[in-house]
Parts: sequence; C-alpha cells; structure tokens
Amino acid sequence: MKKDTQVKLFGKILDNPIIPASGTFGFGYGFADYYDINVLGSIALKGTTLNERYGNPLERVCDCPCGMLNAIGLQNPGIDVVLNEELPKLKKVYSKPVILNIGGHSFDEYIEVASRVGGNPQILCIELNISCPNVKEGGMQFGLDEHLASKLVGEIKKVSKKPVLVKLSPNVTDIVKMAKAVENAGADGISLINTLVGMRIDLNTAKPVISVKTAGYSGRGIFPVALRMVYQVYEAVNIPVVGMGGVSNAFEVIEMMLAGASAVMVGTENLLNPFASKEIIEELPLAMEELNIDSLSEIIGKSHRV
Amino acid sequence: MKKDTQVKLFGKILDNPIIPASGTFGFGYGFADYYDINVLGSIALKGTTLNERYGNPLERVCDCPCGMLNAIGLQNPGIDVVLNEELPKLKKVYSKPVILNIGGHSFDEYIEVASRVGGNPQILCIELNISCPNVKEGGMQFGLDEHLASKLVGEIKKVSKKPVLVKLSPNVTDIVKMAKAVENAGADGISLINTLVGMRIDLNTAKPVISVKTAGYSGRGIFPVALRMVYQVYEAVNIPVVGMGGVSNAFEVIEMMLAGASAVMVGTENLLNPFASKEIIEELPLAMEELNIDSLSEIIGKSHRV
Amino acid sequence: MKKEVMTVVKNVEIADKLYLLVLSGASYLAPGQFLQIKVPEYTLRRPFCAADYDEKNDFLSIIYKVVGGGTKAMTKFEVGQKIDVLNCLGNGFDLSKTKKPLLIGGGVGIVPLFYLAKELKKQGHEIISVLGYPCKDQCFFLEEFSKLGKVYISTDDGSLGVKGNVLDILKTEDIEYDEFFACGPPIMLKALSSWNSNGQVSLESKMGCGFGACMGCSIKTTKGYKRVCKEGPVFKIDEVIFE
Amino acid sequence: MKKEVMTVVKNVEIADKLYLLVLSGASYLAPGQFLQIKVPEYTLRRPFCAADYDEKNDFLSIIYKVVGGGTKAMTKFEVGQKIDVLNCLGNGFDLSKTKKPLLIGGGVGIVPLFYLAKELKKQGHEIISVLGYPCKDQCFFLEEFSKLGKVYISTDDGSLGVKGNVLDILKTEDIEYDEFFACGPPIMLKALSSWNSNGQVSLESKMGCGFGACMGCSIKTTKGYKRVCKEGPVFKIDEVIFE
Ligand SMILES: Cc1cc2nc3c(=O)[nH]c(=O)nc-3n(C[C@H](O)[C@H](O)[C@H](O)COP(=O)(O)OP(=O)(O)OC[C@H]3O[C@@H](n4cnc5c(N)ncnc54)[C@H](O)[C@@H]3O)c2cc1C
Ligand SMILES: Cc1cc2nc3c(=O)[nH]c(=O)nc-3n(C[C@H](O)[C@H](O)[C@H](O)COP(=O)(O)OP(=O)(O)OC[C@H]3O[C@@H](n4cnc5c(N)ncnc54)[C@H](O)[C@@H]3O)c2cc1C
Ligand SMILES: Cc1cc2nc3c(=O)[nH]c(=O)nc-3n(C[C@H](O)[C@H](O)[C@H](O)COP(=O)(O)O)c2cc1C
Ligand SMILES: Cc1cc2nc3c(=O)[nH]c(=O)nc-3n(C[C@H](O)[C@H](O)[C@H](O)COP(=O)(O)O)c2cc1C
Ligand code: FES
Ligand code: FES
Repeated sequence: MKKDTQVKLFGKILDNPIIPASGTFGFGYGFADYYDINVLGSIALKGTTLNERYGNPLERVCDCPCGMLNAIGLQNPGIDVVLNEELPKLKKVYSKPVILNIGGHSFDEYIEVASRVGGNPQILCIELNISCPNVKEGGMQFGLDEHLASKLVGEIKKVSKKPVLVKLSPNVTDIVKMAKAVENAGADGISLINTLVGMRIDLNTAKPVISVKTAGYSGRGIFPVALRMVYQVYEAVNIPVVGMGGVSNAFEVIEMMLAGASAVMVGTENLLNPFASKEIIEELPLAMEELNIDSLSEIIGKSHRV
Repeated sequence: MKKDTQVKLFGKILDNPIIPASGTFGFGYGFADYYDINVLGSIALKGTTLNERYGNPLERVCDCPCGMLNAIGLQNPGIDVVLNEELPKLKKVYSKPVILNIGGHSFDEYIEVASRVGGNPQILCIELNISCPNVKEGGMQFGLDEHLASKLVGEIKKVSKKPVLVKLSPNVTDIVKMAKAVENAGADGISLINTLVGMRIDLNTAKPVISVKTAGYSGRGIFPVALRMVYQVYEAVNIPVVGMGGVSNAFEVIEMMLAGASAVMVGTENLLNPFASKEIIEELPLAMEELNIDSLSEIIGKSHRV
Repeated sequence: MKKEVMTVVKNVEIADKLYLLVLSGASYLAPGQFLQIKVPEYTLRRPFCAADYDEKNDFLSIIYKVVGGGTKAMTKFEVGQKIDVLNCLGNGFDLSKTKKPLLIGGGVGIVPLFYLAKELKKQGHEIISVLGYPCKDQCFFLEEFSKLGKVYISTDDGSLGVKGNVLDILKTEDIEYDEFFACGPPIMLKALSSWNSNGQVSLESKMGCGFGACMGCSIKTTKGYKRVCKEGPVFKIDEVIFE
Repeated sequence: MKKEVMTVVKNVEIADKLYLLVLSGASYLAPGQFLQIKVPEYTLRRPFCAADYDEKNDFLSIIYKVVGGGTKAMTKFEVGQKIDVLNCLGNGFDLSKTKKPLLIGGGVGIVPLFYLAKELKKQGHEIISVLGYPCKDQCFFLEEFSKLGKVYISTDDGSLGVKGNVLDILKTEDIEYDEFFACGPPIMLKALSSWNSNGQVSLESKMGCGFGACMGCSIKTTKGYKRVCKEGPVFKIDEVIFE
C-alpha cells in the first residue's frame, strides 16, 4: 500500500517530516554533490548572526562514545551574505522553502537579523536559536530564563514576516515552563532539543578537549532526553513541535512523532553519514509498513491518545 | 612500577576509587556469588526508605541505544531490615565500610531514616538521594530546588552521626548553584550525577514503555554530561566530589578523576556485565601505566590545574 | 549465573517471525532456567528460555519470536558469530514433587516446556501436553511433543485442533495429573490460576540485569516481592498475585 | 567524497606505535587527499592521509600512529574485516606549477609526502626530501624515499642524521627548489612559514564530518575562514594564519 509521509508545518505541506538540523548541513547546497537533496522535507540552515563570525578557537569538536561535542560558536558569513549569496546558491539545487536559523548575542542583534529576513519566499520560517551553549555573550542565556525568552520572542514576532519556530535548550529544570512562556509570547512553533552541555578531557594532556571547555553534546546518546521533552512539551502547548536529538533511523523518527513531533530534524547523523537524511527518508515507508502505519500525519502525538 | 590506586574519602582510605552505584548492586552480597567483592573500594547500597516499598508497577526498565531507563521507584525492604538483615549478610562477604543510600518522600521520612542509621561502623557515610526521578511524592523535588535541598541537608546533618554525601540531580539549569547550596547547608560531600529524565515509546502500542511514562536515563550516553557537572562542581565547592554517570572502563574513571572526582561510582555497567566493577579495577593499573600516572589520588581535579 | 561466549551454530526461521537459534559452548542449565543475550547495538540483554539442551555437544537451543528491534537484530546473527551470553539464570522448574505432570503452554511460552518435557520423560514420567497456538502456521515443536507423549492442541482461529485456547481444552477434556507446568501469555496464566492452583508457572518481565541486581523485574506475590529473574522465573501459581 | 566499504588487507606495526594499514576496494584519491575511517565503538570518524595508492589492486595504504582510543582500537582491525570509509576528501596538493619541488615532512606528517613523491616522480620530477623524525627507531619509509631521490634526515635525539629538526637542515644545506610541499606538527609548519613563503602545507584539525558540513575544522586564513576538510587540508603556506 502507498504510504503517506506528508506532514504540514505552518500551513505548508512537506513531502516528508525529515529536516536536516541546523549546523549539521551547512547551507545545504554542499550535500547536492552527494545526492538530490530535493528528497528532503525541508532544510534548517546553519545558525546565522548579524555579522560574519569565526566562532570559537579550535579544537571545537570532539568524539564521545554515543555522540559528539561541538563548540563551533556560530561560524557563519552573516545574514546579508546568507540572504544574498547562500540562499540563491541553495535555490539552484533545492526547490522547497527552508528554515532560517538565527542566533545572536543581544536583543538588538536578534531583532535586526529577523527583520532583514523580510518576506523572502524561499524561507518557510525562522528558527530562533535561544539555546546555543557555545556563545559566550548570550545565546543560551535567553533559553534558560523564561522571562528573557518570552521578551525576545515577543520582540521578534513584531518584526518577523515569517512564522517563528523557537528552539529550546534542554539544559533547564522545567522545559514545560519554557515552552509555555514562548508560546504565550507568540511563538508559532517550538523546536527541541538543542544540545546538552557536556565535556571531555584529553587523558594525555589532562586538559578539556574543547578550547572553551564545555560544549554541546548531540547524537544518539541524547535521544531519550529529547523524546521525553518532545512528549512533555506537546502535552503542554497548542502550537506545533518539531522534534530532534539523536535521531538516527526511521523508527526513531516515528517514535518522535508518536511523542508529538510534527516534523523531525536529523543532526549529528548527517555528519557521521552524509547520506543519513536521504536513507532515513527511504526507510520511512518500510518502517511504516512494518508498524502498520498508513499516514504519518495521523500518528503525531498518538502516544497521548492511546 | 607499582601503581597507587588508593584514594581517601571522609578520612577513610579506599583501596581504589571504584564504588558500585546505588541501585545497580542490590545490597552487595548477591555479587559475592560471582567474584570476591572485597576488591571493591566501597559499595553504595540500594536506596533505602523508612518502610518497605514495592516501587512502581511494571514495566519499570527499558532499553536505549546508549543506556537504559529505570523507574524502579525505590523498591527496598525498609531501613530496619537493611540495618538488621541486609548489612549483616553483606558483612560476611565484604569487610569494608559501605555507603548507605537513603531516599524519602518527606522531610520527616528522610530525617527518621538518617537518625536510625546511628553510628554503625559498617557504614562509611550516608548518601542522601535527593534526585530520584522515579518517586512521585517527593524524591527529585528536593533535588530541583536549592532551598528545599539545603533545608533538608541541614536537618539531616543535625541527626546524622555519619558524614553526609548529597547526591544531586542533573535535571537542573544550574548544577553549581545546587552544589553550593548543599555545601553551605553542611554537606560533607557531593555525589553526582543521578539519572537524566528520559522516555521511550513502544512502537507497537504507541504507549510509553515505562508504566509511569518518564524514567531515569543512565549508562554510557550520559557520560559527557556527568563529566561536565563533576568538573563544574569541583571548581565551585571545597568538599569531595564523587563522580558517576556512564562510566564503563578504567580510562573513563581516570577522566572523571581529572575532572575532580575523589571516587567514581559505576552503575548501569554492572547490570550489563556483572563483572564490570571488578574488571575496571583490574584495568586501572594498566591504564595508569599507559598514561604515565603513578598515583590516582594525585590526579584528582588535575584538569583544573594544567 | 555464568558469563559465556557462545558460537552460533544455526539461526533459521521455522515459522513466520519465529526463529530457532542454536548456540554451542553452553554450560548445562536446567529446564525453566534462562539466558540473557547481548545483541549488538542494544544495551540491555534480551532474555530467552532454553528450548533444548544437548549435553553431548554443549548445544543450547532457543526459539525466539521477532517482536521488536532486539529480536529483529538477532535474525542477523550469522553461523560462527560469537555471542556474549549470561547463562544459567533463574531457578528453573521444580521436578521433585510431581508424579503425574501436565504441561500447558501458549504461544512462545511453549518453548521452555519442550526442554522440560524431555527432562521429565528422562525421569520416567508420562508426558501430556496442552498446547495453544495462534494458528496452524505458527505451530512449532508439534512433532517433537507428539513423540514424547499425548498432545492436545488449540488454535485461536481453529486452523488446527480445538478452536479457542488451552483453557477450553482443560475444561472439556478430563486430563489426569497432579501438578501442572505452564508458560504463556499473562492472560492465559491468570485464567489458569483461577482454574486450578496446583501448578508452577514461568513468568516474563522486562529485565534490567537478569541476575537480581536492579529490581527491574519484581512482582508481588503472597510471600512478598520477588524478582522474576532470581526467585523466578518459575513460581508456584498460587503465590503469584496477578494484576 | 565517496562512501566506500573497504577490506583490510594488512594491519601491521612497523615501528613503536606506528602501524601500516592497507585497504582494498578504494577509489583513486590524489596525493594530499584524505579519508575518514569509522572505528567501531567510536562515533566520529578518524581522518588519515593516503600514504600510498596502488591503482592496479585498488589498494590504499595509510600509516597511523597510536595516540588515543580511536587509533588504539584501529590496531584491532583484522585482515578481511570490512571498514566503512569516506574516501577522496579534501583538495590534495597542487602539482601544476612546480618545476623543482622540495618535500619537507615531520613525524607522521611524512606519510602523505611519500605518495606525493611517487606521483611527482611519475611526472618526471627529481625528488628531494627533508624528513624529520623523533628518533631512529621511529623512522619509516626511509628506504622508499631513498629510492626516489635525495633524502636529508634529522632526528630530535640525533640517533640518525642531523640532530635537530628539518629547519636546521634547511638553514644549513643549500637546497635548490622552487616550491616546497610540507606536512608535520603545527610548530614545524609555523617555523617554516616564517622561513619561506613559497610552498604548500597540509594541515590537521579535529574533524566533525570531514566533508564541509559542520565547521568543526575551520581555520583563519588571509582570504577568510577556510575548512581544513574542504578547502584544505592543503593550503598555500602564506595564506595560513598560524596562531
Ligand atoms: C525469562 C524470560 C524468558 C523468555 N523466553 C522467551 C523465549 O523463549 N522466546 C521468545 O521469543 N521470547 C522470550 N521472552 C521474551 C523476549 O525476551 C522478548 O520478546 C524480547 O526481549 C523482545 O526484545 P525486542 O527488542 O525484540 O523487543 P522489545 O524489547 O519489546 O523492544 C521493542 C521495542 O522495539 C521497538 N520496535 C518495535 N517494532 C520494531 C521494529 N520493527 N523495528 C525496530 N524496532 C521496533 C519498539 O519501539 C519497542 O520499544 C522471554 C522473556 C523472559 C523474561
Ligand atoms: C587531514 C588529516 C590527516 C591525518 N593523517 C594522519 C596520518 O596519515 N597518520 C596519522 O597517524 N595521523 C593522521 N592524522 C591524525 C589522526 O587523525 C589522529 O591522530 C587520530 O584521529 C587520533 O585518534 P584517537 O582516537 O587515537 O585520538 P584522539 O581523537 O585524539 O582521542 C584521544 C582521546 O583518547 C583518549 N585517550 C588517550 N589515551 C588513551 C588510551 N591509551 N586509551 C584510550 N583512550 C585514550 C584521550 O582522552 C583523548 O580524548 C590526520 C589528521 C587529519 C586531520
Ligand atoms: C556541529 C553542530 C553545529 C550546530 N550548530 C547549530 C546552530 O548553528 N544552530 C542551532 O540552532 N543548532 C545547532 N546545532 C544543534 C543541532 O541543530 C541539534 O539541535 C542538536 O545537534 C541535536 O540533534 P542531533 O542529536 O540530531 O544532532 C548544532 C549541532 C552540531 C552537532
Ligand atoms: C536500576 C537503577 C536503579 C537505581 N536506583 C538508585 C537508587 O536507589 N538510589 C540512587 O541514589 N540512585 C539510583 N540509581 C542511579 C545510579 O546510582 C546512578 O546515579 C546513575 O545510574 C548514573 O550512573 P550510571 O550511568 O553509571 O548508571 C539507579 C540506577 C539504576 C540504573
Ligand atoms: S532484572 Fe534486574 S533484578 Fe531482575
Ligand atoms: S570537519 Fe566538518 S566542516 Fe570540516
């Protein structure tokens, strides 16, 4: 039987729920050398700030048995270059609307970036990253304090012509409180989770491997935490939830959707296997067959209803 | 060269830093059927409450790619049985002092348990579990609120004849704040981390696998988070830190100690391999040799000094 | 409990989603005891009863049904592959008191009864088995059981034997026995328990360790809390408190 | 970038903690390009330069030094084992402009220079190499380099050749060349850069992906930020901003 993998996000139909996560897919077009990226439901672009940024000093990635650490620190060419150069390059090889992930260090920077986006039709929504643990002067602070977060979301909503997906940090005592705060402030959707704060120490030098010591932990090891948060947030809010964190195969995509995800982002797995997102999309109908699922959109949040 | 694996905890010398973590080693004597458990530095006993408890309904454990979920809910025979039956049974096969882990649902229960412990010489210290995510009526609440936590620690210190090791929950925004709060309230040491709150959903039924839905996530997948918290807490407090979370080999023990752990607990790994703690103890001198370490006690917190 | 490295001798599908796995290098374990198999990419071991044990070759057989990720991954075990196993777990059936045993099995629960039947036969007992399967295509060990003694069969859809379940047989046929030995889905065991209380049942429960350390598998009994993996998996049916 | 399954043909220790790994089933990659090897139990792939490539057999050789957990685990690779590899990564050396090349290598950095030397020789160039090793026992490829042309050697402890490093040779010997090709520890490359600016260097950096997606490996250059894995690992030495 034909399997229906379509889902809806902010009124737009995605061919499937698979979206490479921000920071693990560059600005997308690089992967077009490896496969036809038009199979992807959408793409979340690398976190973009007002001005060009190099990010943190090396080393800024590190291995963990069940994932990786990163402290890139938002390397990106700045919003104007992204809008005027990167998006057009991507348009040549990807015909669908994408998710523009924005980062910042201050209210003003976030607001300025969001307002420059304008009504660009190539953009499905902006994803407001208030959870980057790798930027000293702000970033995650917004994601740890519900008052700061809702104030920021409120300001962004005033200037944004696009739906605003707010990306939450898992490094909080009460994720539900954060989710409700940003919903009340006008968020159109919530994506989670960003990375957990982690660390590794080099046994030979006894120093932290990462230059800035702590870093964001992502990959398979965070899946159970991510799933729990998606479940809890879905139950608490009335806006769509985009789930991510450690997803590495089609069964985990389905598990995220049962917990409440309207779409699922795949991050670290793209770095380990450049074909991961494509392969997951190909596995989806087979997994649906095995589990007797005909339509993905119908299973969103099903675990709350059985 | 002879490798020195001794460490000191609360004035007592442990032959090595390896301590099976609470809840993963029962009351210890069961493992004496498999090997001579006297090789262990110490043993942390299963969380003990005032009265006998069955815990949560089944299912209360579940697999994850990088670890496991548990929601045992503190099954134990109650403090009196532990003191009068379990400890004597353990004494026959283990000659060293052990760590009595206590759980509770109210101030009164914790205090009553702690006071019944008395000056029992078989007990090295009590470990105050204020971080169990699996007990509805209290447990973790104490570990998420610094005021509750410090109030509880203060009360326990009044009645306890033994050093008090306070076991913190990682499910907080600011672990350093929690650590400082319990240190100021008189804690003699801090152990961390307890489990992260996680979840899995059964794809066949669409229901959460665990009866009480969310559960504690432990095992290799939590190591980077645990290491980060041990590092941060060591830097902030002046009492010993006992590290745990996902430790599965001697190199990870050393990494925990470089981050600041005076001793290292091994949890989930004992369940996957009943000989794990013993094997790690055997590997330790070899790993020290490989890394040019002569004495373990000298490397405690070394990553803060290089 | 013994930690053993076993070698895959055979791993074949014997009915839809039902596999026979034969492992060599296994120590003797008693009927009703179980093992915990480490499956690559999975963390917790998966528990399985011994379906048969061949002392001459140290061969241990299990029959497993594919129900999720772990058992699906087990179908990839290749002949010659080394498997990390905890063997000789749990208590096993108590064969010391019965004079006239009756075996009652449902679905995959039939697995441990075959090894039990062979052992009982060896001890000189007559073997009577009441076996319930979902349907004819899912029947396994039928011939083997028939060779050992009398067999009554039920299937859910009536495609073989009596249409219904093992209780339907027990209530209509007048089978003589002093103690029964049962294994099967919880609903069957619960029904059995209200039908007759002189028997032993082998229970299942998700397991964290399999050797008594984690309390992941505890059940309530009339004699307090007991661990399926340690005090069980075999219990006297009248002790078990079915929820 | 090509995702390939390669088979281990050889994995032997050639000096203390230094291993030669030969893999079959590899596509052609250019000198200076690298591969990313998936090591069991480790998440991120480990990057290694091609030390040699044999087109007839599709054999790819790498030389790796055991420095941590991943490389230690690689010593367990068995002949016949299948390895998951990303091949043909990075840019490789630009051989189009040199008329009289000079190869300068330090430690494991000598690895990619051997393959480069063979390729340059094929193109008709005379090969002159300046190689720095920690000590005599850690020397590898010496004979091979000697067969290709003139070799200058330094060792840190003076156990072979000049006592000191490659700079000590370069500053005393008067070697004629138009462009150098260097690989070695950062400190050597930095020293080289202040000595002479007409050359190419192959850099190292911890890698998240190896194919340009994560920005984990970016360095600062005079022409902006560049990814070691994508725009590199070979850069013009005068472009690199050494920290
Ligand atoms: C003492 C004892 C003895 C036993 N003896 C036997 C025996 O002899 N024979 C026997 O067959 N069983 C036996 N069992 C039961 C057996 O242990 C379980 O069936 C087995 O552990 C299930 O493992 P699993 O990973 O396949 O499924 P589970 O551990 O139940 O995991 C299922 C998980 O897989 C996921 N999932 C579902 N479908 C898929 C899919 N298609 N692909 C990927 N993931 C999926 C689900 O989300 C679910 O979380 C016994 C159990 C016990 C306790
Ligand atoms: C483009 C490029 C080309 C390269 N080419 C080569 C090459 O040709 N040859 C070559 O040798 N290298 C080469 N390298 C370097 C090589 O990639 C690294 O040496 C390798 O990735 C190190 O992996 P590792 O896991 O052993 O060590 P790391 O990734 O550095 O990990 C070390 C970790 O292991 C832990 N550790 C330390 N000691 C031990 C121990 N004894 N047991 C367990 N854990 C321990 C430490 O805590 C540390 O965190 C290249 C690198 C790049 C970027
Ligand atoms: C190398 C790397 C870079 C990342 N950069 C960003 C970023 O720029 N913006 C952002 O919102 N998230 C960023 N993330 C977080 C991911 O988008 C994702 O939330 C997280 O990695 C969890 O998903 P995963 O486990 O599938 O990787 C980054 C993650 C990685 C591994
Ligand atoms: C099955 C199980 C039961 C546990 N029970 C307790 C307990 O009773 N008291 C407690 O303080 N911690 C308990 N824990 C937490 C562990 O002691 C430890 O903090 C945690 O599992 C992290 O370490 P690990 O990753 O090495 O397992 C339990 C953990 C598991 C897996
Ligand atoms: S499974 Fe751990 S006690 Fe039974
Ligand atoms: S390693 Fe990922 S961009 Fe270079």
